[in-house]
Amino acid sequence: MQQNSSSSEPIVSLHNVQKSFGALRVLDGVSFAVARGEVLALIGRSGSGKSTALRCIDRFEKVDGGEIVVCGHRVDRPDVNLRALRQDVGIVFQSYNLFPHLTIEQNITLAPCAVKGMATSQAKDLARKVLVQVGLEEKLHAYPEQLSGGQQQRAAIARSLAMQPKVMLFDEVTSALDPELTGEVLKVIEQLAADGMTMVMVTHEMGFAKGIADRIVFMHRGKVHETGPASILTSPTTPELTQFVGTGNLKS
Amino acid sequence: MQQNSSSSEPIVSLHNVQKSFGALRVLDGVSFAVARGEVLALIGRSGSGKSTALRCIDRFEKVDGGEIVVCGHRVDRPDVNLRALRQDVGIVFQSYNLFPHLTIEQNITLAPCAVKGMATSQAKDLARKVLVQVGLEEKLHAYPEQLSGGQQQRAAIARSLAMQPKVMLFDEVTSALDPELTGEVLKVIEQLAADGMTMVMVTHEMGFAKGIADRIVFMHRGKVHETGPASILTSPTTPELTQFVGTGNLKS
Amino acid sequence: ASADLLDDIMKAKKIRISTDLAIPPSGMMDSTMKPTGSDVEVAQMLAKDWGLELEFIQTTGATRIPNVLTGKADIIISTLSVTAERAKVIDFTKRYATLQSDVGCLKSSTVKDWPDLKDKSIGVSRGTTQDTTLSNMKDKDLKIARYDDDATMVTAAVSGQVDCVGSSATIINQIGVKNPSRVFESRIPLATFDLAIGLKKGEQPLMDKLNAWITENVKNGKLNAIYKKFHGVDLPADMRS
Amino acid sequence: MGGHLNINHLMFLGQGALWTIGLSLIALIGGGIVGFVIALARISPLKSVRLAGAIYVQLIQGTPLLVILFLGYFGLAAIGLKVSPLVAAGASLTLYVAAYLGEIWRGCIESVPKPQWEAAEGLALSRTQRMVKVILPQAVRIATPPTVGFMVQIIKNTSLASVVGFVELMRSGQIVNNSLFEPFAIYAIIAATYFAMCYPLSLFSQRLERRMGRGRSNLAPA
Amino acid sequence: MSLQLDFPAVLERWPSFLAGAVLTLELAFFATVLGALLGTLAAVGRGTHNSLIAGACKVYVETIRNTPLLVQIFLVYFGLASLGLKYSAFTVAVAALTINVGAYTAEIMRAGFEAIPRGQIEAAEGLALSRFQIYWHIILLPAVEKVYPALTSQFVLLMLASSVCSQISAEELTAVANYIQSDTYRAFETYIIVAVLYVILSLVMRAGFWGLGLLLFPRRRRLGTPL
Ligand SMILES: Nc1ncnc2c1ncn2[C@@H]1O[C@H](COP(=O)(O)OP(=O)(O)OP(=O)(O)O)[C@@H](O)[C@H]1O
Ligand SMILES: Nc1ncnc2c1ncn2[C@@H]1O[C@H](COP(=O)(O)OP(=O)(O)OP(=O)(O)O)[C@@H](O)[C@H]1O
Ligand SMILES: [Mg+2]
Ligand SMILES: [Mg+2]
Repeated sequence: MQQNSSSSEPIVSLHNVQKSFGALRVLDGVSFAVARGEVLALIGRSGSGKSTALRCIDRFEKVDGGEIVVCGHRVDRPDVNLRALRQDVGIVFQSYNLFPHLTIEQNITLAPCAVKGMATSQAKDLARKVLVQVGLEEKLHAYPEQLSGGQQQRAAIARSLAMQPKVMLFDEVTSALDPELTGEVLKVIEQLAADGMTMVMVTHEMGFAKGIADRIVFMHRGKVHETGPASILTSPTTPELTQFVGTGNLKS
Repeated sequence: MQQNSSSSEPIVSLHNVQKSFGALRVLDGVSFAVARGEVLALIGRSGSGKSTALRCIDRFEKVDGGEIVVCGHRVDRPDVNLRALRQDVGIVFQSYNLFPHLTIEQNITLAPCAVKGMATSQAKDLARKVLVQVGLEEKLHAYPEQLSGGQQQRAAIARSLAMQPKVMLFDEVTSALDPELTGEVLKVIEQLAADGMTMVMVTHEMGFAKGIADRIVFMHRGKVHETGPASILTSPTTPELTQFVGTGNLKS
Repeated sequence: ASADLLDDIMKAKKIRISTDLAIPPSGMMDSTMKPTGSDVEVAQMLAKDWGLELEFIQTTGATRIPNVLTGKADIIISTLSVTAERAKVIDFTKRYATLQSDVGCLKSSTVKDWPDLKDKSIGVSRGTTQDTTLSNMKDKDLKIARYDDDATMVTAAVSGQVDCVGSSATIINQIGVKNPSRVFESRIPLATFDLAIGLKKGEQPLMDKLNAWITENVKNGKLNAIYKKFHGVDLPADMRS
Repeated sequence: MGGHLNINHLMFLGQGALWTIGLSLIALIGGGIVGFVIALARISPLKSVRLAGAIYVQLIQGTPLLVILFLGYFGLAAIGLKVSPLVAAGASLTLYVAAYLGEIWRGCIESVPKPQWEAAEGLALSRTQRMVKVILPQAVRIATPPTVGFMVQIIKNTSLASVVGFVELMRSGQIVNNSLFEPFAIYAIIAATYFAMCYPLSLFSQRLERRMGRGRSNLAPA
Repeated sequence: MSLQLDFPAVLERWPSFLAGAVLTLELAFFATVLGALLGTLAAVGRGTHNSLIAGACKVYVETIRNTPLLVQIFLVYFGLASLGLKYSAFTVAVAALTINVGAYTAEIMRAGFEAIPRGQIEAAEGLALSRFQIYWHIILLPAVEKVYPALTSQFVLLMLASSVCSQISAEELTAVANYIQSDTYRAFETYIIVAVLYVILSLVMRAGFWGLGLLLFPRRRRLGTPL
């Protein structure tokens, strides 16, 4: 099912991807690739299509045209094996979407047990481990609504980590986190990167992008407007990116 | 209904406020005051009680003890006039809570028309005005679900602005905004401050806090741990704040 | 409440009679949806003889009695079988007809007497005197299936849900008409019940007048004529003499 | 007895159908109005009002309609109140429907997410305004399927009004059947007639559901 | 007040009332369990992409919801007999009630399914759960919790509606009442007693559902908030 991918071959690749919502063209020929172990940051102003691009990679949206290959799965094709794809890809959403009727532990153990057939006791150990990673071990038996926003987002990340995917997609996962916890999560993600995890993250935090990303993709009006190493944030070439990171300086 | 408040008298004041959820003591004697026209930033790590403190000010939570006075309303008292209080206080939540069955325009005009008896045409002009302030004028007739996260949060801010309250409470309102839009919102908020608006904002963005806040309140484990001008962020006195802003530096 | 129901009726020039129009052949609708049946004709004759306007109060089996108890109808002519239990609640006139009940079985069956009914299901209309009679034969170990009305019971017999029925001879014969492959006939006589007019307790003048009317019309053969017209047989000899 | 189904029988059934429609309208309008009040009472901030609403709902919901109708008609007559069958049936059906609709609607109102109530509160909307402008429009969507489901049941349940002397569709069918002994044909006609009355209602609700679906929220986090 | 009520004359038949009440409860129990299953399956069926299954479920739901229970019971009872299949009145009654309440349950469950936020389902899809697993772990319980009051009402309604089973010779509470009242002609006493018994039965059922809710929704037990 999965093709052999040498370390130079991209694990995720988008080629000329098109996507419209009704008359609104949200992705207008987007192409980029992510190599194994690479951390890619997707930046751009609100409405530029970042979330949509990310959702297309995990096939939450069907593309109108172009080609998407993820871990050997032809995501653009109608016959793609969705469950196989999603075992290889972990996704964490902008809104956390924890399951409200399950405790945090149950949220985390659900997929490993149900999808991978993991034994309950083993899954519970795993749950504890990933919760430690995100600094939430004491909330094992709490329900999502008992957690503050930041705690919920960390639990959602832990839930995704527990599936030990090959690629992780993050959509503004640190939005609701304070600097201290952002740092902790950052360490988790750095560790993941060191272990060879491939990651695509939508973020609007330039410092975060600079610190962690191997490469930056700047989206503007549904197109990849500029791409390159983290250094392009400090020396942008297009006026749009200049303006984007310029106003962003207000933040730091 | 509202007492005369000279500019030196606080518009919002909390004195020794206590609040528990079951066995969990979330606010453990919180006291601070906000003067007219002052912008106060509430910072602290996740779970420290920031959102809870904010919710107590607008009486979404009943306090267990202590005193809260907002624009002359004794919020801690059971007989407080809630509707009068909430005409004076605008609140924007961490989760945007737009009304899904109404367009953005209807979301915004609802309260001015229903509560203040504003004429529909006047309210529509107002809606357009506040949407321009947050850079969303083209989404006037969209439904919330048709907007991206950032757009929804800006619409929620616009909805609150349209009530022209005396105090505005913000709970991590910029969480889902990219730097460019954060800058725009920041300008809106600065303008509001210049017009004499009193504001309390929960935020984890230190740059933002530094740039806009007249005063910082650092919460830690349900207590006000350190308070002072924005400069305390660069020269903290307690080890906790030092650690908090220290790790925060990773971000900028 | 009123001192004398008979006075009221005569003053109003109208008698309200509670009759169930869904229990053929006593009360039913003809092909033009006009009330007909033996009870209907008895009621019509009564009103005519007394020079009164007649109003049928539409009723179901369950509401025949409450209708007279609460004054919504004056009398009931609706195949009321006289039992001691029921006489505690309402007054009965003397009988104006009788109802011969049998246990009917398939023509092809070998049932001759009570012991043959073992392991056979017997359909009845719930709460009828046939039902009560059969239900009280505890020693005979009968399997009784009760239906809400005659039509359902007949349908059960026609479709084969029950092997036998406990009902009037008229209805037993009706089954074969509906399904020629399942012709029923009377096998074991059950009982003969007296049918009477029912009225609220304590209305003696009305009771006397009704009794006199019944006596007269039994004697002159008019009631027998009506009975024969709908049930196909004469009233029993002991009643006619 | 006997004979064949003819035009008179069909007209008799048609008359019954008209009564069924009339009784249903009374039950739905009366029950809808009272039911709305019951739903509001059940979420009232006053404990005594909530309790009264709960007791009412429990009593009515625990009693078969047949018994309510019976006691309503004859019971009132027994204590000396003369009511016409129409008033008795209308009042009994109203009380009955109100208990069910009130309870269904309460559940729907309470299922609107809590943050929506809070956001409306934060905008200083009065309790009535919150209800009318924010909560009810959202509650209506989830309320539509069970409400229509119950309305259709009511149309069929009006058949029990035969106990107070109404010859509505089901009863007229029974009367025709008892003189013809043609249960399959007659019950098939009755079933078809009920279907013809009820199905348009079901279709209508489905269209309503689709039209209201556009404002659906799927983004509210937490 | 011309009516003399004589309750003892009717109450002395309490063993019959009790037997009827027990049978009513049994009918309701089996029909509830089987109907909930059938209804949930039909609701899932209506949501599948297979238009044949979805269409069949729709026809089932619409036909049943829009025709009277009594007619359905007759058709099952006499229809089966005409085909030469004889089952006990109890079996037929349970089958007919199940088919009936299943259609209503399907509609209620569908409303519950639709009330689950899309984000929940996407999160589950992102975790590679299969469609079945998503229904089972993510949708079913919160959906049931959302429509639990409506479901409870529907099943209590079923219990009350089971009274029409008297028509096919099932000796449940209404059948017993009809028998006693036509045997004694004490209709008021009988109906008042029966009303009280039905109220008690419905309270028993509601208590049962309440208890079941505690088992099913541990989150609500701990936090007390609806989803
Ligand atoms: N389901 C949808 N239907 C219609 N329009 C949509 C839909 N989803 C997104 N859009 C529109 O597509 C555009 C891109 O949305 P997207 O969520 O990808 O933006 P984004 O870059 O992630 O923004 P943000 O930083 O605010 O999250 C926006 O204009 C949005 O309004
Ligand atoms: N309704 C509730 N029931 C029980 N516990 C709650 C409730 N709301 C909040 N808490 C708990 O209270 C504590 C403080 O929550 P609060 O939301 O005020 O934190 P916060 O400082 O806003 O955090 P964040 O930055 O993550 O939003 C947390 O531990 C949280 O789990
Ligand atoms: Mg986005
Ligand atoms: Mg918070």
